[in-house]
Amino acid sequence: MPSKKILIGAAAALMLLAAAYLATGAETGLVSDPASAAAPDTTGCIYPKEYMHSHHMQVLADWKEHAAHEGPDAVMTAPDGRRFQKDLATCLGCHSDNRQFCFSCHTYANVKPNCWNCHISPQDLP
Amino acid sequence: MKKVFLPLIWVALLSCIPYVGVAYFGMSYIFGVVIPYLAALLFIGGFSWRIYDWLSRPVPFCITTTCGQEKSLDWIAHQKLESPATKWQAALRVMTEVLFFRSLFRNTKAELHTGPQLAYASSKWLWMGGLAFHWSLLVIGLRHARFFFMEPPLFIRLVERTDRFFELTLPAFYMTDALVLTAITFLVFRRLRDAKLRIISLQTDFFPLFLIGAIALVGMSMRYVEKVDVMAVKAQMMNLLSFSFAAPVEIGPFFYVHLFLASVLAVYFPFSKLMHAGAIFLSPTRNLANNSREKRHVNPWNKPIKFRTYAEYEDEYREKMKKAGLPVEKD
Amino acid sequence: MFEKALKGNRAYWIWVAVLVLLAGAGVHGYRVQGAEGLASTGMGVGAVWGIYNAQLPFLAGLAASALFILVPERLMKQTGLSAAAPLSAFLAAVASAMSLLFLAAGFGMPSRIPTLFVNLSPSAPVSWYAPALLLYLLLSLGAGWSLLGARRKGTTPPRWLRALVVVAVPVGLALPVIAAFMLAVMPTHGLWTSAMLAPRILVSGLAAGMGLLLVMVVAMRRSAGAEEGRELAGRLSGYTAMAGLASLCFVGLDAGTAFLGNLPSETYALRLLYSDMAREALPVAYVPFAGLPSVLLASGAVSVLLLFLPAVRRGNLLPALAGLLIAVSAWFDRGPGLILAGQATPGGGEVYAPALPDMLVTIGIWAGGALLLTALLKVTLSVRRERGMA
Amino acid sequence: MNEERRTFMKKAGLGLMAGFGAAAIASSPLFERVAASAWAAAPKRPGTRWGMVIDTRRCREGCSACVDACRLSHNVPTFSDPRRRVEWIHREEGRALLGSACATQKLLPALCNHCEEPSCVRSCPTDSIFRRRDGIVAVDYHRCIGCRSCMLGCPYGEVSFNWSDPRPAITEPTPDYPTRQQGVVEKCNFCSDRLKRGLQPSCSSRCPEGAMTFGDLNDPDSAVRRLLASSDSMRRKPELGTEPKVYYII
Repeated sequence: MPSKKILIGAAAALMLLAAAYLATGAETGLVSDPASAAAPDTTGCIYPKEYMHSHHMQVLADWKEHAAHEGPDAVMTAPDGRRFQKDLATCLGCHSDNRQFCFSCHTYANVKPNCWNCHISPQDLP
Repeated sequence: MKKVFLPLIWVALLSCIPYVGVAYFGMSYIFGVVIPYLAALLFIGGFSWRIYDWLSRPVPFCITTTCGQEKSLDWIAHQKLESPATKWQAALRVMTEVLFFRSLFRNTKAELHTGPQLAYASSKWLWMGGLAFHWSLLVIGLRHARFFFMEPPLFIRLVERTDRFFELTLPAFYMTDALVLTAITFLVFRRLRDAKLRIISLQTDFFPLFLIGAIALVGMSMRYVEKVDVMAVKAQMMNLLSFSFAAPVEIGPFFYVHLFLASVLAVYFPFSKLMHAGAIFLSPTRNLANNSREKRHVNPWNKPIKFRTYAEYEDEYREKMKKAGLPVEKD
Repeated sequence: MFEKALKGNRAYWIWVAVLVLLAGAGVHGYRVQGAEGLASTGMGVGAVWGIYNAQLPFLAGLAASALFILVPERLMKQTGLSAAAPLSAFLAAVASAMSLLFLAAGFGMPSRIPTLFVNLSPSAPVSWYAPALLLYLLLSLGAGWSLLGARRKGTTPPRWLRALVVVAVPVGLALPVIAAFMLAVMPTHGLWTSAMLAPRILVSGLAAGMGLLLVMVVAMRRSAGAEEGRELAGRLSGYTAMAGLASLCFVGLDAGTAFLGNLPSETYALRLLYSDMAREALPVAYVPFAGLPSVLLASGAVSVLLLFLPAVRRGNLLPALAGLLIAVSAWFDRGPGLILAGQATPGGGEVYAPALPDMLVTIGIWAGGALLLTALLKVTLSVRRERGMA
Repeated sequence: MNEERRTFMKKAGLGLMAGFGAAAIASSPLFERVAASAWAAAPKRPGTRWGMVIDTRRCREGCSACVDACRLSHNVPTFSDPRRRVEWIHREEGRALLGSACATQKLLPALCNHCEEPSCVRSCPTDSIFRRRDGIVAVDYHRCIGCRSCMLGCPYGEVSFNWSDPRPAITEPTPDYPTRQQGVVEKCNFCSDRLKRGLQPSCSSRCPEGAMTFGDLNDPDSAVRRLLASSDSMRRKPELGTEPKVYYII
């Protein structure tokens, strides 16, 4: 019986260690040099259109976390090697051309995100 | 254990069918249009047929189950809900059962303590688990209205807003998602944990639980993990609702798994114990008033009884009676 | 067992209806607060924490007080306390539940409450508070419920209850400590940066808890008509008196430190509470209550003295009244008095006083706590009656 | 104010000063000459460490350019009720700000000190207020639950809370920067949004007298370090050990 308990304890410890390793690993992986202060690359979106259709909220959730906590260090490297500053302004740099950009789909799908509680939406601008 | 694993394998197989069909064979038309329509047809037809069937069955006896004082003399307190005397009280009793699972609230559990001593403990776990499960399912169902309406009714929007009150994830986290998973896990393990319950549980008890669990899991994974394009989903659902047979646009296979499993559930529903959803309203032990002393409950299939009055008898035998010298009432 | 709380006479239901009505008023207040923001409350730049957080230290001590009944009863076989054990556990559960509600009521963004559990920040005492309260709520509710269940079934309480009480000891004792550290880490608030805070919260909570238990035991004895509680009531009066005395000593020690050391912000806060100064600092509507702190302190002190008199302790109603007064006095001393006066700074202008929404929410949460306690006491009483007849 | 209260306040003030005096003799002097050798000796974190030096001698009477610039560039709401006020930078009398050693009656700018050992960070239960790698104490407005522990924890009173919806109270919204919402705290972020774009903070860049110097405290050649080396400076409540990074030259 004690051997069983030891096994359980060892498994728990292993899981904790793994969790700690993963947690720290995730964090150290994010630290990178700040992107250049130049204007964002507007040749294309960070991910393909289809991916952004379904996953933009996850990208935004990730960005808002890193932008707030790392500031200038929050930089993402797109799959094709381009670098972007994680910031809502980077998105709006391209996408505010069409004022309906966020709203047309969100209205259709009845999704009401709370981004615009703080961020000033392109629709609110004169 | 066969009766646990077999339904599990069934559900796994059923989930694989649309995945393989859509991802490898491009059968999105079949799984996105044909099967949902068929399932809806079978569901509505089957449900109506079952209800019609039950409604047309006669109720030969007044068999209300009661656990309270029946309506009697004025100075004896009548328990209106436990022993309803009118149709309204009976309806109220049915509704408390439907909405609050009142009879489960009364569950007790026999415990054998050292002594030996037998004690009855109140046991409300099934009541809580059942309530959590059914109410979450209702809210989740209502929430899906956003796929079926351009703008869902205000009531549903309020429910949805309350459900995603807590900010946890993006897209917004729904409380009922967590609740339904917890409840379903509890309901499965409840049947597995206790030897007595394990014995009386059948494949048909586990299958719907696993099926609903799979639908919920796939639905949640579409929301939080393996995302699909919501716009295409909504377009497809609006299509279906406007009875259009247009081919669906590209949607991730998980959507078809979700839709197919829901269709399976819809088809399975009318022909299984899931029909308790309709049956609870029609159960004669609950929906009848306990008024057998007040009103005569006539068995509808009894042939009308032929009564023969003395007058008729005398009419027939008058002559013979007179001959025999018996007294007659009429001459 | 809970169904026993759903059966009662007319007086019971009127009482429940009143509590539900008050709780509803609280919900309304909370809606106003949610719509208009905390600007609708009396809080502001000068008083960052208001009457919600003011309830927390007292309730933490009250919750912890159950350990002083449960531990001797469960782990040391003090069977004389058995009748009080479920009551004290329920009192602790209600105090924890109310603490959670008060904590949540004070948040500007209640929708982000899950963040409190997801992003635990170990350096911040507040971060430990909600998990500890939640755990203690479950433990105390479980303990009370299983004790009562065993009583109803006429069996011995389950063995795991002892383990549960052992787990509850560190959690319960952590509550006043966390509540104290929540305040003590604020560097510029003299009244709060005291090492005495945790023991003071614990001891005053103990006095209040024992006082309220005394009230409950006496009330139940009257309505259940049983004589078994006489010895128990005597013991509880003794505990209340001792804890009350210790609490008063601590008040004196802290006040002595403040005045002998001439610590500016401590003396300011204490004078604000117990001298005429409050009359100027308070908003006009609250001026009549300026003397309340002194009255409560005095009534608590007198009650403690009374409970030391054997003649009083033999009585029925007077000990209960004294217990209640000690509880109210402890509530003010470790609640509003501590938090609200602690934030007042010399020359800081107007002193905090609750506005309508925070008043309503506070009343509503207290009513909700009373409702929960009423239901739990009703179950306890029904079980006692049932066993008494059997 | 009655007589009793006045004498009490006097006594209290004396007590406070006595405490300060003792502290000054014992360990931390009110004036600290921050020389290059002192920087080398002080334990510090590597990398950029933003700080600010405010030369109060150049601060002009009646000027509020820094406050106005901040309000404009960060959509800081203006509430008329002082109990609900929200400010990232405000002006306070020198004596109240820096203690009795500062003789000036002028209104000096006061902002978040972005402390090395911030007590607001230690009191935040959700890690929504934290010390960034570059020394800026930042708030994650997406995570703040509005418990206001940081406001009590901050000895300088530099954290504000949105007691009500700030949007109606913003007279001239700047679309480049978000507003905050009802129920979260907010405070000066050392213009980390502008730093990201290679710009100076709006308060220091708008100061007509150039009284506010911003720069990297870890860089011995930076303007802030040269300024600190050239004159004596003060910090707010240094005795609390929070190590503020906003220095005042008086």
